Amino acid sequence: MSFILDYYNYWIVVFLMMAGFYIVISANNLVKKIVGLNIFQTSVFMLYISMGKVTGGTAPIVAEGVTQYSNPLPHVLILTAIVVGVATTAVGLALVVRIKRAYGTVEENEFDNKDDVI
Amino acid sequence: MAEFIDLVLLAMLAMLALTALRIIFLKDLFAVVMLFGIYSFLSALIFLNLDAVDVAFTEASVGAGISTVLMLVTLAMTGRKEKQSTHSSLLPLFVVLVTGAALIYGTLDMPPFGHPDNPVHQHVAPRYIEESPKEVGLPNMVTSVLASYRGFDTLGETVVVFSAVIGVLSLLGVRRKKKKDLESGLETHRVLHVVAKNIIPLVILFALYVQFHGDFGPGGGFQAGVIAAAAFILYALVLGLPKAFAVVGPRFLQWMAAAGVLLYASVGLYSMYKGGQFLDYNQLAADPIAGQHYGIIIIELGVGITVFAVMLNIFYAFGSQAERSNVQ
Amino acid sequence: MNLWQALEPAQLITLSICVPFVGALLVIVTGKIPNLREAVTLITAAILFSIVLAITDYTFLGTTLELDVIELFPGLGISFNVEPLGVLFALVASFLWIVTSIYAIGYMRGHNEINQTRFFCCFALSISSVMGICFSGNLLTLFIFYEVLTLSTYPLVTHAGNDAAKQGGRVYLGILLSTSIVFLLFAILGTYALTGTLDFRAGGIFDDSHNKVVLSVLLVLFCYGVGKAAIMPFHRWLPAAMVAPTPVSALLHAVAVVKAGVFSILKIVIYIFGIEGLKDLATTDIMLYIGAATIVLSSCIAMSKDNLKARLAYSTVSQLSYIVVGALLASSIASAGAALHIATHAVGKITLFFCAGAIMVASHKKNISDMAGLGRKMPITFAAFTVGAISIIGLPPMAGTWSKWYLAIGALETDKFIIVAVLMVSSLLNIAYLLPIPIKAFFSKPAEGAKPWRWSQTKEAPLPILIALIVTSGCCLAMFFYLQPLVDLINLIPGVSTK
Amino acid sequence: MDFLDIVSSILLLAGVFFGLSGAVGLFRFPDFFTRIHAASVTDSIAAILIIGGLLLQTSFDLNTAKLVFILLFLLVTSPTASHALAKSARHGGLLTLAESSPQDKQESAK
Amino acid sequence: MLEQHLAALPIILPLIAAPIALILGRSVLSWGFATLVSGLAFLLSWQLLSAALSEGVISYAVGGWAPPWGIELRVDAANAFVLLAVTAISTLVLVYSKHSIEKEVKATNHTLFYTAHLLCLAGLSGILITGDAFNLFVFLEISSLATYTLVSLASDRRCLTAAFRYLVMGTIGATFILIGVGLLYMKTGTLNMLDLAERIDLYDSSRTINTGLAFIMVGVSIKLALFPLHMWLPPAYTHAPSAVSAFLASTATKVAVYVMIRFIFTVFGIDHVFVDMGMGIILMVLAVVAIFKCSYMATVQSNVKTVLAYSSVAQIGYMILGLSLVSVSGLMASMIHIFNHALMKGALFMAVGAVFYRVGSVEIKDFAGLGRKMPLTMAAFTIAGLSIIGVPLTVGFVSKWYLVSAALEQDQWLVAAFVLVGSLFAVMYIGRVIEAAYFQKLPESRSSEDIKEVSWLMLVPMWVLVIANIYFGIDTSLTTEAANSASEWLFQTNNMLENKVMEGEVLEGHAIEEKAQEVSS
Repeated sequence: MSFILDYYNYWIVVFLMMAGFYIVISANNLVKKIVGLNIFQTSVFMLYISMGKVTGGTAPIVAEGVTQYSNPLPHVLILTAIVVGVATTAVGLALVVRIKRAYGTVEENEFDNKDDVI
Repeated sequence: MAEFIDLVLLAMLAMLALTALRIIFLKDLFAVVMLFGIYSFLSALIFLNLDAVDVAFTEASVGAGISTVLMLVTLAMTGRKEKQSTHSSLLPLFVVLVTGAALIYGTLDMPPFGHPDNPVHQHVAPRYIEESPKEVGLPNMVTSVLASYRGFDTLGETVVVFSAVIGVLSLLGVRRKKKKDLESGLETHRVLHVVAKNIIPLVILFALYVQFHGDFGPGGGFQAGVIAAAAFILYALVLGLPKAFAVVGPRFLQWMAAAGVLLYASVGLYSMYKGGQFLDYNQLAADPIAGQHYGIIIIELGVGITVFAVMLNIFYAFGSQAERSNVQ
Repeated sequence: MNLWQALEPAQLITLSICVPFVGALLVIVTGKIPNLREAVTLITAAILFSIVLAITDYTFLGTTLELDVIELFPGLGISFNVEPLGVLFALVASFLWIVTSIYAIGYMRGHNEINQTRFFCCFALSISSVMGICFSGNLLTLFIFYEVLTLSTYPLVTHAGNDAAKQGGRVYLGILLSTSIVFLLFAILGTYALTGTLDFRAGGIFDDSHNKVVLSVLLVLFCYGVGKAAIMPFHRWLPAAMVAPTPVSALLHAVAVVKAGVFSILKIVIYIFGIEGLKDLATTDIMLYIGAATIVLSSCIAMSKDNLKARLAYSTVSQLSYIVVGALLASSIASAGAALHIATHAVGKITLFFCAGAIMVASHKKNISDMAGLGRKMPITFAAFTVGAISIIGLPPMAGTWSKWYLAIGALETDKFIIVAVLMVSSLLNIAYLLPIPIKAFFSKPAEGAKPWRWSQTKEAPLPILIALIVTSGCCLAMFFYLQPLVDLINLIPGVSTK
Repeated sequence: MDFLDIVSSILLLAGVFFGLSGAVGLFRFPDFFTRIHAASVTDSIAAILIIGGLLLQTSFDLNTAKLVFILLFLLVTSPTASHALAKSARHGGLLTLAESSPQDKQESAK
Repeated sequence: MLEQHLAALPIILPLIAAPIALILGRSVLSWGFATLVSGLAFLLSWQLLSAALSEGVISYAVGGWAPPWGIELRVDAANAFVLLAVTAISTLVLVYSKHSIEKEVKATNHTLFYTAHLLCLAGLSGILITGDAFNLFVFLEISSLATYTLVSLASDRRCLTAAFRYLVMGTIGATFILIGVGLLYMKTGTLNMLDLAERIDLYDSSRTINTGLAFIMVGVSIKLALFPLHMWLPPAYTHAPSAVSAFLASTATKVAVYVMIRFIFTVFGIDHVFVDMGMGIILMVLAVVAIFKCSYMATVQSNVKTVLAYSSVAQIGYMILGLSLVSVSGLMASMIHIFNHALMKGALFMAVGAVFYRVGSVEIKDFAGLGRKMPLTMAAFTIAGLSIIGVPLTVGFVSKWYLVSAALEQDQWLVAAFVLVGSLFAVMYIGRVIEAAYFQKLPESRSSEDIKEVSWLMLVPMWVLVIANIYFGIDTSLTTEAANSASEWLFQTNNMLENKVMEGEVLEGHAIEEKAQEVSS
């Protein structure tokens, strides 16, 4: 039981990651791919935040009478990673818009057929 | 009490899992994007639950805010239905299963969740928790670590945002419409106009609060930039892009984005000039703590400026592409 | 010869490589004025020959000429070291370059070839790299110049620029580069890994401590790695290269390139494995019999070819294996025969190619069956052809006699009677495919329908061609009587002697 | 304190009830306009009740002020949003259930 | 001042220059500025390399916070060497791109092009120099975002799909690295690479660490286009503007190879990676397959840029092969090839870009007869092509020599043979282009077009690389020395780490490194 209590949220996070990853590699629509990428990354963020948690701790802001703080380092890392994620999303979506304009479609198998492969 | 919190976490994780599963099978992209917004909000709640207040704040404003808005604008241009995929989904499934199995294998040896004796809480972090209020002088340890100990990462993060705007501008550019487009903006919505005009100043005020209160509570340059950008995005949505351009033009925003990065970097250069290492805020004033304070305020301002300019400019770029006829 | 005494002896090596190189550059510069360009070629060739003669002098005097140019890898670089075998090859190549240049002038003009500047330039470059091979002081240097030779002759092979030429060029480059990269470089690196040195040393660099099985494998790799030696089954490039203009076939594919191949094998056998060391290796005999088989098989193929140049090409394949066999017999006298064969076969075969080119220029005939009766129109050409053919066959009073003699003695000495038999059979085959050509030309009448449209106007080829022909056929004859200097040179090679 | 806790709990529970009912309505109602109605119930009454409940949990410090601000903000924005949505739908040509023809009803029922 | 900040300046300089280039606005101005900055970065990295060769290792604590609390920049012979190649190529490509992008990138985007180039340079320098695993991820993303932008700037619409595919694959790769770093952090509590290395050894066969290793390896493999994760690379390099192809092909994947080397040797330790996890044989097999499969693919393409792109994947196979031999000489062969391949591929892509500039297309059939029309360009292509083949007196031969020697040193005769056979394919794919250029006539339809040699601004950088190809093929002392001390350094650090664990002693901070330095000096 303690085994499950120790790890259950990591397992769910792994499941979420894989759901996102699956959307990225299986989706045919480019917008959905981007959504998948975001889900994938957000789940990784959850992995980091989970490891920073201390049971019984509080947010790492100095407060009176609190001795146990959660680890601030993962929070910092993930703040950076979120920004990186949104930057990638913006560029990806801009590409999608251009692809739509150039090919008239954003379905991967459709524009693949419009040019020679490569 | 501990059991209760676990249940809340578990419930939220379960909802997340359901959302993710639903996204996999949905073909209506509009619904997919909305579900993604929900997913983002839920994860922000989880972050909150796990004591990561700053992260939750950011995730809510970015994931559920900016990302979702950008996706919706894109959808307006690309159509909202996903077509049936022709290729087999067995290979992706296989790849995902293998990856997932590897990760599960990895979890079996992990330090238990939430245990205070875990290596992450033992090695580097204690210094941040115990010393940073003395060394940096800020109550919010996340801000201390973000802006000072790992200031170089944050500079990198700002540059990433800057790269994003370079990418979006080179791909889309900001088109100025010559003749005044009747359809631009929501001209006929009188109520919306009045409310928006009254709310926007409040939002900007809030952004400034977040910007400068980041040292003491959750918040900081990044969140503030996003909120301020949201205010202008609201303005652009309600009154139309041309009017928004009249307030802050895209060209000016480019300069602002560059200026923010330069402001950040100049703090580093100044500390080098003073004889310290790059981004060594201790050199900025006679008293190291004061130096840290000045440094953090300035670099947070740099981050805020860049993020605001970049987010707004990206929205401009997308917004000026959208053909209104597609917007439902 | 005294011309070069002012110089440091070792600098002669540099000169021997640089002179043709500079010649090549001058050819490009003077490309617009054909007369000047060809004068440059001739003068360069003459200077080169005089340099090689000077080097020969030093060799007889016993002066060691060594030169380290640059260190490519720690302790290993481009370095030169003059030894008698290289001198012999350099003498042959540089002398025949003069003759070929004279010939080429007549041929290229008579044939109205395109891109003559590129032709003469690449020609000079290949001679430059042949000199590098001759005087190379270690395997790395040998390999480098070997590759440069391949690349600088590629434009000559594809000279015509038509599909056949490109196809030929592809086969040429394909086989030579592949074998050299895959087998030769591999063998060189293997040698380096085993011994830590690549220098050519008298008696070889391997000793008893090295695994014999590995050495056997290395021997095979070396033999096939030197694709230019045209041991079957890697001989296809040589017939393919016959698409090139005849002077190229004559000098490069009868003398310089192919001889660079067998020379490399001879050098590797003598200075890397050592003649003694070779005796213990399991694969020596295998390669020996493959060489013997090449001799016989390619002679048979030669017989079936009607195209004169193709027949000569297969004849070359066969003759090259004489040298390989001589090297692998692992006896000092057979090695001497092999070394000598480099020289004697060169003059013989170049004569034959010159004749083929002369026939082509004069009568535009390529096939042997069309040559009936041509001997009366071109007596000098076919007389020279006869001389060359006899030399190749190995009958007195022509040069080829001696080399075959030493080879046969070597084979007898080592009790390899099969090889003796192969040599004899091969001579018979040579007679069968070479002698009918002049006989037919002199004694048959052309069939009426086969007469070309300008039969009555057909006459001897232009004068430069004839001069070249006469010189080389004269050499065939002269070398039978005045062989001693060459034999003396060969006897200077460590471990090799004619006695 | 106990009394405040109880009141606050009642308010929170009521808020949750309205939130849930709004969600059910969003799913079960037949057309766009009725669904908007259900959604705005969540936005307005549920939000007021929950924030009211939370207000009673604070001890009149900075957090109270924050909650009040949030409440005010919501009270202004959510009706505006509902209004804008409905108006846009109307302008876009969407009909209410009563106005649309029987065929449309059948189709929408599918 | 300069001495003190030498380690940080190669990152900071282009990082600050990028926004300034954007502000400058005019494309000529930003071009001149970007070139100047890149040239300065090159000079700095030259200084850095000589400093690293004489002093061993240079550590720089950003913000004055000692590692592992702050972010550390660490320069040793290995990354200074790669940095030198990156900055050199960047400078040359910038000079070259002035004219090259005129035909390939919209005029309004030129300033953005130079800005993105500088960002990419800053990102790559950051990846190389940083000593912090998470900071590496940040710089990886800077360079990646700039790269996606650069690829998508071309005028052909296919560049968009190529860039998108690259973006998706690249982001997956980066996220894998993020997962891997997270797992390591979870187990060790630190992000500083040296500190990580010390703590990882405390958990010798931890599943979490092993999974982290696997994820980092896969993530980096995507970034460096290791077969079979290379699918993004050929389209990206084919459809990107030529200047970008030249820059990326000779820097981006090399930097990723270095990242892999760094993680293996200075974080996980070779015993862990190669002995316990058996990664060596996996890498070796993948590398050999990459060499064969992608070299073969290169021979059947009709677009010369695609040919070169597949060739790049194959050449990466050589680098990984050298690494998988687990010896000083094998690693040295990899390091040398990283440098040399940058020289060759840079020159080749520049030559192809010059052809595109004049002809407007780079199919093999379009090369017909160019040997006469563009003699200097085609001569450059030929020499660089010979270098790829590995002809003596070029850098390609040097690489091949060291690689095969290293394989033979380990008695891997089969691997050595594979390397040599693999290079035969290069004969084929380079030969096809050269044959078309020199031995085919200009097609009739083209004879009226005005095809002539490109401007000196494009020729000079191309020929600088060509001459470097020959110079470093003859005088190998610089590359050999740098690569040798780099690989020896990596091995020494690694050995020190492992010895320490055997003795069971845990050194704080950088004591271990000082010890390694004592041994090396």
